[in-house]
Formats: sequence, C-alpha cells, structure tokens
Amino acid sequence: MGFDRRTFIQLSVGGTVGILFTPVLWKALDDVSIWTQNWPWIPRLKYGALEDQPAVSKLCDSGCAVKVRKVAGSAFGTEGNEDSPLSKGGICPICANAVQVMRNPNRVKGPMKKVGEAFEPITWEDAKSMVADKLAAAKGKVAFISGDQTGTANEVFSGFLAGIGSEDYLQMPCDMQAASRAYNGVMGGTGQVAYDLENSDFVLLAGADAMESWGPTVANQKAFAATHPTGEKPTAIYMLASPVQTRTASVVDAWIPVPEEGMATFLLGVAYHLIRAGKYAGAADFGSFRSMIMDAYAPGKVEAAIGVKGADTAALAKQLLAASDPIVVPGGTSVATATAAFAVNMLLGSLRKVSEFPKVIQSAMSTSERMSKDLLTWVNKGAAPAVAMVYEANPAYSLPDDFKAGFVVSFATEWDETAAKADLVLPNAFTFERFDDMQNPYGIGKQTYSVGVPVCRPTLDVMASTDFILDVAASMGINLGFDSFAEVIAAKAEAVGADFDEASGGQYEGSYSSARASVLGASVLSRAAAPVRGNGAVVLAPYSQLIVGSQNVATTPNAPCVISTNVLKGGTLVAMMCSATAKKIGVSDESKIKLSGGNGEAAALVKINEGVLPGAVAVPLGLGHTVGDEFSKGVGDNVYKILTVRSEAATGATVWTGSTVNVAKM
Amino acid sequence: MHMKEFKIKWGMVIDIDKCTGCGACMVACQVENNIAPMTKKDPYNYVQALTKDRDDADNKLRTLTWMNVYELSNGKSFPEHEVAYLPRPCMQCGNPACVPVCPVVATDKNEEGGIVSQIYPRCIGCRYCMAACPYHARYFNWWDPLWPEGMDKQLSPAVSPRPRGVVEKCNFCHTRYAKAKDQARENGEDPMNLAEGAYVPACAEICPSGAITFGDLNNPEHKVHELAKSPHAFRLLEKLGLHPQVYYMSKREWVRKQGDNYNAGDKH
Amino acid sequence: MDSKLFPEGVQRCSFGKFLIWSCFILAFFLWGLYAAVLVLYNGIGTTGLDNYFGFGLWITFDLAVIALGAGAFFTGFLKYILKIKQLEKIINLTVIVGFICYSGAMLVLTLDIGQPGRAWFGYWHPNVHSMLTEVIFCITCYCTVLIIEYVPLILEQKQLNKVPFIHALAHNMHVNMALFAGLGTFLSTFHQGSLGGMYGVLIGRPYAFREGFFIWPWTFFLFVISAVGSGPVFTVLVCTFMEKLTGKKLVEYKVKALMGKIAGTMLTVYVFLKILDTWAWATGYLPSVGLTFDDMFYGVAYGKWMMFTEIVLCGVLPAIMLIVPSIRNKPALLYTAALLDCIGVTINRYVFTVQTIAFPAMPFDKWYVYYPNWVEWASSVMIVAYGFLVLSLSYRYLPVFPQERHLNYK
Amino acid sequence: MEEKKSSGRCGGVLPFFIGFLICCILGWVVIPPLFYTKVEQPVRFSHKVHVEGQEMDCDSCHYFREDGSYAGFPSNAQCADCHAVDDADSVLDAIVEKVGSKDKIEDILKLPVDEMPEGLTELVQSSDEANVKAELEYLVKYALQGKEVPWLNYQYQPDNVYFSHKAHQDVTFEALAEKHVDLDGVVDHAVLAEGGDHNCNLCHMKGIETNDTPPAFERNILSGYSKITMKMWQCERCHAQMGQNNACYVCHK
Repeated sequence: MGFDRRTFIQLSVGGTVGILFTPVLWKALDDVSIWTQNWPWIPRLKYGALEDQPAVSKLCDSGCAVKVRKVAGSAFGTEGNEDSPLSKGGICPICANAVQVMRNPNRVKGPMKKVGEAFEPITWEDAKSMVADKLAAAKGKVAFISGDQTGTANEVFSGFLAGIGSEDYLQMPCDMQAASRAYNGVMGGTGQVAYDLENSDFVLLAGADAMESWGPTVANQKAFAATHPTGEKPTAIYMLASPVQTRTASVVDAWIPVPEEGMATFLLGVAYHLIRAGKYAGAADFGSFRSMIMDAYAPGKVEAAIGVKGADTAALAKQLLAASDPIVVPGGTSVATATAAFAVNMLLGSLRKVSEFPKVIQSAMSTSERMSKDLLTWVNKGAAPAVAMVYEANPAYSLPDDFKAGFVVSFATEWDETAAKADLVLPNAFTFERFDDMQNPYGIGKQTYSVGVPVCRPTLDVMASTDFILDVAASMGINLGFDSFAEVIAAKAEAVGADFDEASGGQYEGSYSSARASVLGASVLSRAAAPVRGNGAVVLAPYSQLIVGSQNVATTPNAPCVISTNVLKGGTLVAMMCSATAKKIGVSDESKIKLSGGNGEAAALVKINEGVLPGAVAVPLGLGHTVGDEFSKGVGDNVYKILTVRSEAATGATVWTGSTVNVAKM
Repeated sequence: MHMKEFKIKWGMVIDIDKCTGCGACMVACQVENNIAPMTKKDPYNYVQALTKDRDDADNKLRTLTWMNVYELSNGKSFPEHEVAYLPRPCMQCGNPACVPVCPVVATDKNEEGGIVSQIYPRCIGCRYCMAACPYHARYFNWWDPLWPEGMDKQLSPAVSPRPRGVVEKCNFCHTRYAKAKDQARENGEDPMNLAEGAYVPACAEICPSGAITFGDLNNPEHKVHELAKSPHAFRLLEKLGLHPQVYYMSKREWVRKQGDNYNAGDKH
Repeated sequence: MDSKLFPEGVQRCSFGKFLIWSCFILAFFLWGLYAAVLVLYNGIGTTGLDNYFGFGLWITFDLAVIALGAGAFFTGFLKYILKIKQLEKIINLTVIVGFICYSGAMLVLTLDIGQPGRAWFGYWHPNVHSMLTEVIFCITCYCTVLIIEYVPLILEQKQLNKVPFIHALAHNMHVNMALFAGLGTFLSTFHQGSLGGMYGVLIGRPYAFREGFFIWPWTFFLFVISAVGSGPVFTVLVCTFMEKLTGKKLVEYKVKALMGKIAGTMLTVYVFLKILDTWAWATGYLPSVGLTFDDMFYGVAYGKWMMFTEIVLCGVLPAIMLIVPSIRNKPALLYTAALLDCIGVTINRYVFTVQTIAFPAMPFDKWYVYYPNWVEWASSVMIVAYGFLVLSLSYRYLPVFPQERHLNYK
Repeated sequence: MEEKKSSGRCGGVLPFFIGFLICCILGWVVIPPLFYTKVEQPVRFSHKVHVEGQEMDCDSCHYFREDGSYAGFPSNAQCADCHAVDDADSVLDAIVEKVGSKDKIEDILKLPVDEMPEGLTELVQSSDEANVKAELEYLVKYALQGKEVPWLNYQYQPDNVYFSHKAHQDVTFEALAEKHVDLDGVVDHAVLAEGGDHNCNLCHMKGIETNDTPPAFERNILSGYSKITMKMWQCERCHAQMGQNNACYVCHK
C-alpha cells in the first residue's frame, strides 16, 4: 500500500506519542518557565563583601549623619549612624534616598558653559581660567549665594570673596538666619541659640515643624522618641503652635492653632502671664519690655489680634511655669518671632547657646557674620553684581523674587532652575564623593561637629567646588592658607578637637552654655511683633515635607509614591482648608482652584482638612520644578512664587508670613 | 482553619503616637527591596511606545508600597480635629487569608519565625491572594521594573528583582533574617535564638522617631513580647480572625477604634 | 459553492453573504486580538485593573460565561443520565455553546494571569487547599470533555462522515457519550461550585465570606444551582437568536419550554436559598465582625439597588414566570424570563467579584470605583466574536439541529 | 468496506511505530544537546598550578567573611597578593604605545610575547607557554584595567535563591553517612564513596580543585542556567533527609 492519508495520520500520531515519551517537551516547558524567572531585561544582582561607611549627607537642609551601604565596593543605599548624635540610627526621607539621587541621570555630567541658549562641555582648566578672568574683570562686584548652613566650605568661599574684595556673601533665607539675627543682632548676644530638646520636660514649638522640616529633624524626632518611650509614661510635654496641623502636630501632646504672622504676638501674650507671675529677666530693657507687654499684650488684645483665647495662653504659661526645664522653639524667617521666643526663654531662664567653632581660614566670615546679610533685601535693593556664584542652593526656584547678575556660576550637582539659568555650570562632587562637614546644625542642643570623607568614587567629571575655588584663588594669587579642602577639613577637625581620620571621617560632641543677651529687644518688638496680613481672600500657610523635597533638593526618585494625596493629587498640588474657609470662599472638596498672589499663581485642588486655621489655606512648598528629572519637573506648582515678600518693621528682615492670595475657581 | 504555631514569631509593635508619617520607612523599604521608581516611559519596549504610558506615582493604586503609611482622622471639625499616621507593612497573619487561596503554593507560612513567604518565580500572577488580603498588603507588578539609566548600577543584593506579572509583599526584610542567622553561626551563637536587634527590618531600623519596635513576640527578652500585651495595643481587623503578627498601640481611643469595625454597636 | 458541505437537505445563505457576515464578526475579533497582544507583550498594566481591583471585568466575564455555559453539562446530564429524550433536539447546541463558553473563558484566563508561561504550575505545584486549583483542574478537564463531545458532531459533517473510519469513530463516540456526560457533570458541578467557593472562603472579605458545609462555603452550592438555573435558558436564548437571524425554525417550542421549566425549577430553589443565605449573612455573620448590612453598599456603583435587581427583578420574577406553565408557554414571556434570569446570574457574578474587593475592610480606608478600560472590553468582545464564528460555522456546515429539516421543509 | 478495514488493521500499525521510533531517537539523542551552548571561562585559571604548583590552600581564595557570608570567587585585590600590579598606568601606556589606541589594548595579546612591552612581561610569573598566555590574558584584560573577572559559576543559582555556605559547612560525609541519606540523583556516587574532609564536592564539580584547564560552562540557551545547576528538588531531598526545614524562605529571596 502507498503513502495515503491514513499512513500519514498513523505516522504523525505515532510521532506525537513518541515525542511524549522523550524529555524534550517537558524540558522545554520547564525551561520556558525558568526563562520567565530571569528575563534578560530584568537587572541581575551583583554580590560581594558588604560594608557600611560613615558619611555626611548634606541633601536635607540640616544634613544627616549616615552610613553608606556598599556591596563589592559600590554603594546601593544608606542607613542611620548610631554613633552620631545627629542620627542615632535614623535618617530623613531625603537622605534615605541619597544613593539613588547620586546615580540619578539628572546629575550634571561635567563642567558646562552656556553658548547661546544651549550648554557646551568645557574642561575644568578652561573653567578655572574663565572664572578667574570674570572675577578679575568684576572688580569686586561679586556675590556668593550659599545654601549650606553648616559647612566649613563657607569659610573657603567667604574667605575667597574677601580676597577679591567683596562682602556680598549671602545665605539663602532660613530659620537659622532669623534666630542668628535676633540673638546676635537685636539682643546683642554672641553665638548660636541652642534648644536642648533631649533634656527639656516641656517643649513649645512656636511655628517650628520640628519633626518634619525644622532644624535637625532626625535629632528632634529622636529627642521626642526618647522622651516618649513606647509603652511608658512620657517624660516631656510637646506642644505645637502653628496654623496647620502638620506631621509634627500628629504626635505632639497638644496643638494650638496660631497664625504664622501672629506667632510673635502669641508668644508675647504668653510672656504677659509669665511676667504677671513675677518672672524677671536680667536684661537692660526689661522695664520697657515689661510695660510694652502689659499694655499691648493683655489677653484681650492678643485674642483680638490673633484669635487665641486668653485662657489658653494663661494655661500654657502655667504649664511653662510648672515645668522644670521648659523651652520655646521659634520657627520661620521672622526675626520678631525669634526675638519674642528668646525673650520668653529668658524669662523662663532657659535660653541657651552653643558657641561657634574656631575658624581655620582667618579671612573668612564667622557663622553669625554670614547670617547677618539678608539676601532678599539685597536683591530688592536692586543689587546687580557682575558675577554671582551659587553653591548648594537653588535661588531661581526657591526665592519669591528673582535675582539678577551679569554672569552666574552654578555649582549644582543636579540640573536645576539656577543651573539652567547660569552661564557656567561647574558640577560639585556629590556629598558622598567629597570632603564635607557639619558644624552645629541649627536647632541642635549642644556643640556638634561631624566630618564626612569621600566614600564613593565619582563616576562623572565632577569636582568639589571647594577645591575648585581654592585652585582659582591660588591662580589669582589669593592665599587662603590651604591647597585642598581635605587639608581645610583636617585643620578644622583639629581646631574643633574631633577624632578624625582620612578613612572614616570623625565627629565631636561638646555642650551648651547659658546665653547672655544684653536686651530683650523691647524697642524692636514694640514695632515688629504686631501681625501684618496682606489683603487677599485667604492667608497662605505654606508648609514643607522632606518627602516632597527641600529648598535645594527636588523630590527624590523613590519619593513620589510616598507623597500623600493630601499634598499632591494627579500632578496638581492640594490646597487644604477647613470647611469654614471652604464655605467662605465657595469651594468644596476636589474643586479645582487657582491661587494668585506674589509674583505668580498656582493651580490647586481643594481638600477639606479640619486641621487648618479658618481663613488660612495650607499649601506644600517644594513642588512645581521647571527643570529636573521626571520625578519633580512639572509636578504641581511652585508655591514660593505666590508668596508676598515684605520687609519686617524695625528688624528689616524679609518675611512672607501673612502672605495672602486670591482664589479663583477653575 | 487550624493555625500553625512557631517557636519564633517575628512581629512588630508600631506606636502610632510616635509615627510622624515622614515616609522615611517607605523610602528605606523601596531601597532595601529593589523597588524601582515609577517611570512613565519604557525606552526598551517599542510596543509600549505605541500605546499609553506606564503609570507614574500619581496612580496610588498602582504603586509598590510594601510599607504604606495611612492617614487617620478623628473626623471632628476645627479645632477638635486630630490626625494620626498608621504605617502598614504586611501583617504576617497567623491565619493568613492569602496563603490557602494561592493555587500554586507561591505563598506560604511554613518557616520558623512565622513570616509569610512570597516566592516570585513560582507566582503565576492570578492575584487571588490580593483579593483575599483585607489589608491591601499585597502588590502586583503591573509593569516591568525599570530604573532610570544608571540607577540600577548597584541594587540591593538582598532581594531578587521581580519581573512584571507577579505579586509581591513585605516580608520583614527576610534576607536580613537569613544574614543574622549566618552571623550568629559565624559567632558560634544559636541562630534560633537571636538577640534583640540582631535582626531588624529596614523600616524599623531607619524610623527617626522610633515608632516601630521589632522582635520575637514569643521571646520574653524581646521588647515586643511585653508591648504586645499593653492595654493600648491592638491589631487591625482582629474580628476577622486573621491573627496578625503586627501590633499597633495608641493612647488615643479614637485611633484604637479605627483598628476594627464597631458599627454593629458592640463595645471595644 | 460550498453547498456540498451543508448538512443533509437544508439550505444556507449564499457563500458571499456568509463571507460578509464572517468578516463583520472578524473585525471585532481582530480588535480584541490587538488588545490581547498588548496585554501579553506589555503586561497587565495596560488594563484598568489595579492593586485594589486585582479581579475585574475579565473574571466577571469568565464566571458569567461559565455559569451560562452550564447548559451543556446539565442538559447532557438530563439527556444521557436521566434519559430525557426530548432534549436530544437541542443537546448539540448546548454542547457547542458550552464549548465556546469554556474555551473562551480559558483564553481570557491566559490573558488574566500575569505569567502565562507558568500556567501549567497549577498542575505541577498544586495547592490542594485552594478553590482556584480545583477550578483550574475542572475547567481544563471539562473543556477537554466538551471537545470530546464536540468532535463527533464535526465528524458527522456530511463529507467527513463518508469516510468509514470517521463514521465508525463518530458512531462509537456517540455510543459512549453517556460516560463523558457523566464525567462532565461531575467536573462541571465541582468547578461551578469552586468558583463560588473561591469567594466564600475569603475570610478577609466580609462581603463574600460565608459559613458552610464541611470545606464548602454556602456560595459553593449557590453558584452550582444558579448556574444550572440559568444555563439551559441561555441556550434557549442562543437558539432563538439564531432562529431570528436565519429566519428558520430550529427547535420546536416545546423543547424550549421544557428547558425553561427545568431552569425555572432550579432557579426557584436557588432564589429561595439565596434569600436565606443573604438573610443569615446580614443578620448573623456581619454583626459578628462589627459590620452592618448598610456598610456593604456604597453610592450607585455598589448600591443596594444592584442586590435587589439581582434577587427580586432577575431572580424571584423570572423564577415565577418560568414555573408557571401559562406564562412559560408564551414565547415572548419565556424569552423575557430567560433574559432576566441570565442578567441576574451575571449581576451575581459581578458583585461577588468586584464589590467583594471594593468594600474597604479597614475603617480608615475608602471605597474605590473600578472602571474596566478598552483593553479589557476588547479582549472580552474578542471571545464573544469567537463564539459567533464557531457558532456560524457549526450552523452552516454541521448537522446541529436534527429537527431543522422537517420543521422548515416538510 | 470489509477489505478496507483489514488493510487498515495491518497497515495501520507499522507507520505508527516508525513515527514513534523516529521521534524517540530525536527526543532522546538529537535534541537534548541543542538546549546548551558551551561557554569558556573568561580566563584559563589553573587550580593545578596554584594548588599543586604554588601549594596554596583552598581558603586563601575561598573563605568565610566576618559576617558569615562566603567569598566564592577571589577579587583582583586578592589576586594582587601574588599578581601585584604596582604601576598599572605606565604599563598600560606602554601597551597603548605598542597597539596605538586606548580601545585596542587587548590587541597586545595577539603579538608574540617577546614583542610585548617589558613592563608587562616582567609581571608574568609562570614559565610554560600556556600558563604565560593565560596569565597575560588576566593581566591585560582585567588586572591592569582594574576590572573584576566575570568568572562563570558552574553551580550558578539565580538571584531568587539565597544559599548559605555557613549553614552547610558542617554537612560532612560522616554526617550524611550516619543519617543514611540517599542522595541518588543529587550527588555522584563516586563522590560519596570517596569522602574526604572537604564537603565541597557534594555540590561543586568533582576534581575541579586540581583541574588544569577549567571545563567549559554549559549554558542553557533558554534559562541561562548552568547544566549542572542544582534543581530545587535536589536541595529539598537532602534537606528532608537531613531533617532540615524545606520552607520556601529557607532558600528563597
């Protein structure tokens, strides 16, 4: 018989059965499933020895003491540093993501100069000579803007600035500045006010969002944790006075709704009860202070001015008096508020300070000198330097008003608004790739010094800005006494008395001393303390969350899915207000609104939150970047731009408390 | 449903009165467990380019947040309003709803320590376990993990990266447990009797306000042993009988009341 | 041109006409196919599902078609086991419908699981405690059974049947069909139940959790009965739809009425038990976990109206209409009742799939509403289109309806 | 009809068996090898030279770290104990000079040894040709350029497996023997019969420790696994018999 249809069928049936009797099918099936476990496009892990290297992470404003976790010598994460008083094992959400920021493709890959609208790479050598020439030509019309509050880097820069004959060393606006100007300026003290939260049994946070965005947040949280041991009786009472129920408010023992612009008034209202209770402060102007308080800050007047009941301030004062070691912590950039808070602390006999560490570059500015100059006042006076250098700061983004300069040099590590605007971008080495230090982060209770050494080899063509400036200084014949920042750090560590070695950095812990202020600042307070409000529909209550970012650092790669929908929803920022406010301006949950004030406007979604002072709208700072990676660029709107800057009476400090906005439905 | 008993029961006690909701734990968790940042574009997949973008973090129902912080409100109006934050890892239930439903034994509760395992190479992605878990502790890989260029240069060696199409969840940073046991062996100690702190998950380790206490619930030498018995301690949805190994505590009654349903009128 | 292939002594529309019809269906099919490719290549991220709604349209669709496909096993059971002669006039159709529903459901499932390459793990690493394992077993096995039941019908195609071998094969298969029918009944009953069990065992999901008998929660039995209470009439609807489409009488009305009667009886039993179950759940179980009946519903999407539509409008009402002969025997009313019946069971599957997981068990959590996106719709439509194609081809070339000849051309 | 049937019977069987046979041969003999491709180790590392020649101990390269983890493959740093490269840059410059471009550094290996720059050849320690070649390869491709060697692991396990050498270091042949563990299909009988004080051979390739030219790594074309990658059932069998837990998280991550 020939090869007919049936033979064929038989053949194939036999074949099928045959193949089933071999491993082929089953093996293939198994291998396919294993293939799905190790798809080629899924990254493989690299293995090797694990190690933790102590380092300082200066991403967040106060800086975190961290340990960089490495495998086979390459970093993959961070963890807290138990040995550091700043960390005690904890880290803030920004620094928890530090390594991912370091590997972010948004890093500036190398020195760049602006040509027309675009940037072109140049060599470091050319950059140095270019900067040197520009500075020589500028003839001292040079400004330096620094966002670094604690680093010895400031000594290098300010010393250099002095060398080329300029005094325009400007610090980005910060609470530290307000405190410094209040204590060192208004009250005639010397040093840096310290808040010993660890040992206080009563803490009044006057607008200071201590566990989220004020001061050394991690240290603050640790202090809070220590005084509130899990499962035991708290050993301290924490209170927060603020217009918004912030993260801090969720854990403190009591929240007192007080408008930001009324904080000074509120504190003086408390002072009233203290003085009535016979409290005295050994200051030259105590008499005038006393009489000012007595006639201008009686409970009735305070309530009329800021709506806080006399009974509440009285009760609060009572607790302060009862406490053995109470402390009042001011927040915000208002010098008046800081002064008022310090005055109250003096009445309570609990005003403390830490003294500055000795300088290692003699021509450099001291911390208090750095803090004395007000950036925005300088800007609004129409300053236009020939050259402006920006370090660890993003003024183009976070200043309500723009600054002008003939030639802008940005030391940005990542592309940001300022870098994009700059004529020359000289990428600073990342905080793990350079020597850096933190001296007395503002808010800390005792002298603290931490040094970080480079723990990661730079993968990009970057350079520590400090070394760059030292080189430029050398080329311009300005002698700062050091050739490299490593030497500066070593000298600093020695001057401080820290146990320092080139491999693992080092640290130093000192103590505080009780502060001596010559005056309580009555003359200033009498003019500056009264609340000033704009005439818009609602008062802005801007708040910060580290997870969103800081003045200088944009939202980090792993942060977006952590950001709450009460802050940001579907790419639009959320404006929180209590139902009363919503009713008043005729909006409701989810309604889309536009807030206009200051130099701009911001789109927002309404979210009813009964934890916001009536008449106020709580909005998050740190969103709405126009330059950056996909995690921050074009996400929400920039609230800094709708703030109204004003100059505080008597103190001359630029503040934006009491900023108001008009609300339009969209 | 009988409950497996274990000599060691790893558990957490989370003090809600100390959690500020800062989110450090959520970030640390993502870094430790190789959870990729959410990126819209997939440069390697052209078919993707033809259609809609992948999700970014705006879509909170598509995120991979093993540790997730919920915001609680007492529902009162100004000024009586109060707020609290509740971090929610996997509850590692004693009587898990997710384990018995898995058709392929990709998830199980069978190891000493009582941590509910999730084996990615076994998971077929049917998502039945997600439907079963009332805590929403389980997450699905809707897209392939994709790190921005260079960010995956070094991942955490502790956890295997997951492909799309499988379910994942918090496992108390289990590899840290394995490592702690190896360390104990190296030191000549008993790996089955680890000292407090020898094994701590990333979230508990990093928490700046010390809200998370971690340890062996069965071990009297570990803090959690006592804390779990505190009058202020409670567990989420206890009435459903899942017996979580994660405890919460709060001195505020309104917070405790939100740990379970009381609408049928019965008292707490 | 293809008239040689037609069943004995019947007429069919022209090939051209048929071609146009097929292309029309094919268009939908291809649209769905595109969606399916996206799902397989890009992942399930392309759908509207999310971490709160891991189950959605697809699973609802599966459960619904499987329930409606139940006509196959139940009719088979009645005809072959209980020897109800009448039913042979429609049995072929029930088999085809069943086959379409089950094969369709399996196609959707391969899309629905995140790792299709590992689908076979269900057999290799089974978890015997999981209702889903049972479902995987039974559905795949039963689908094979349906193929075995479908094959002889194909072999009876006029031309094929001329081959003696095939003829003999078909004949022998017919002879042993009772065996497969029995097997099918067993398998089918189980997985219909297991599908219900899947939800009943969810201790974490108060909306679905049920006490039960031995290892089977009540939903297990409710799903079985609701399936047999709706499957048969679905076949009737399909049959009627084909009659309208082709303008021929395919099955005599008495058979349809009989199917209606059968379904009606089962439906009555079901509705009775369903009401009991709901009552016990609302007054017994829910309070025991601190919840109230009202907590289970929310807004329009998850409103009470759905439950009442399901149980009263699409449960009690059709049940009555089907068991009362005078109503049942009026075609219009029979079809209405059938329709309501099928809608009812579909709603039931929907709420058990979606509302179950939508209910926020944690008091501080909230309800979310789930919307399927076009990808899910398209892929589901693909299955429907696939069904239409199979049915069209079967009708055109296979002797599906034994009565067609004498009902139309005496 | 009748006739057809009969022919059907007798004719039907033969083609069936032919088909059956063909596929069996295909399935058992022809196809299986196609699942694997042979890949050579990046460097021809000779255990023989190091162990017998230089009398090095196993734990000079393979040892436990302080945290209890195991250092399986040596890093350049360890190799440098003997194969030290003090001034890599100058050597590299010399090479570049020879080959003309930075990107063609490895071309130097194509040249005969005596044409290579002094700085390079003086680093070489072995004498016989094959070893010199291997050593040069290591120096040029890895040591000098500061790259780690991507050794291929015959016992490769995927990232989802957590294997603790520490937990297995006490699994001695004696222990297995007294527990009468049946490792059929898991461990080669010869290995068990032989015994020894090192238990490495239980899982690792027998005789590799004295091997001169490392065998090729057989990679599965689909899964990428090594041909001798231990499968889960093998781990489980031993665990079960040794009274060890087989819970998922004992080995997975």
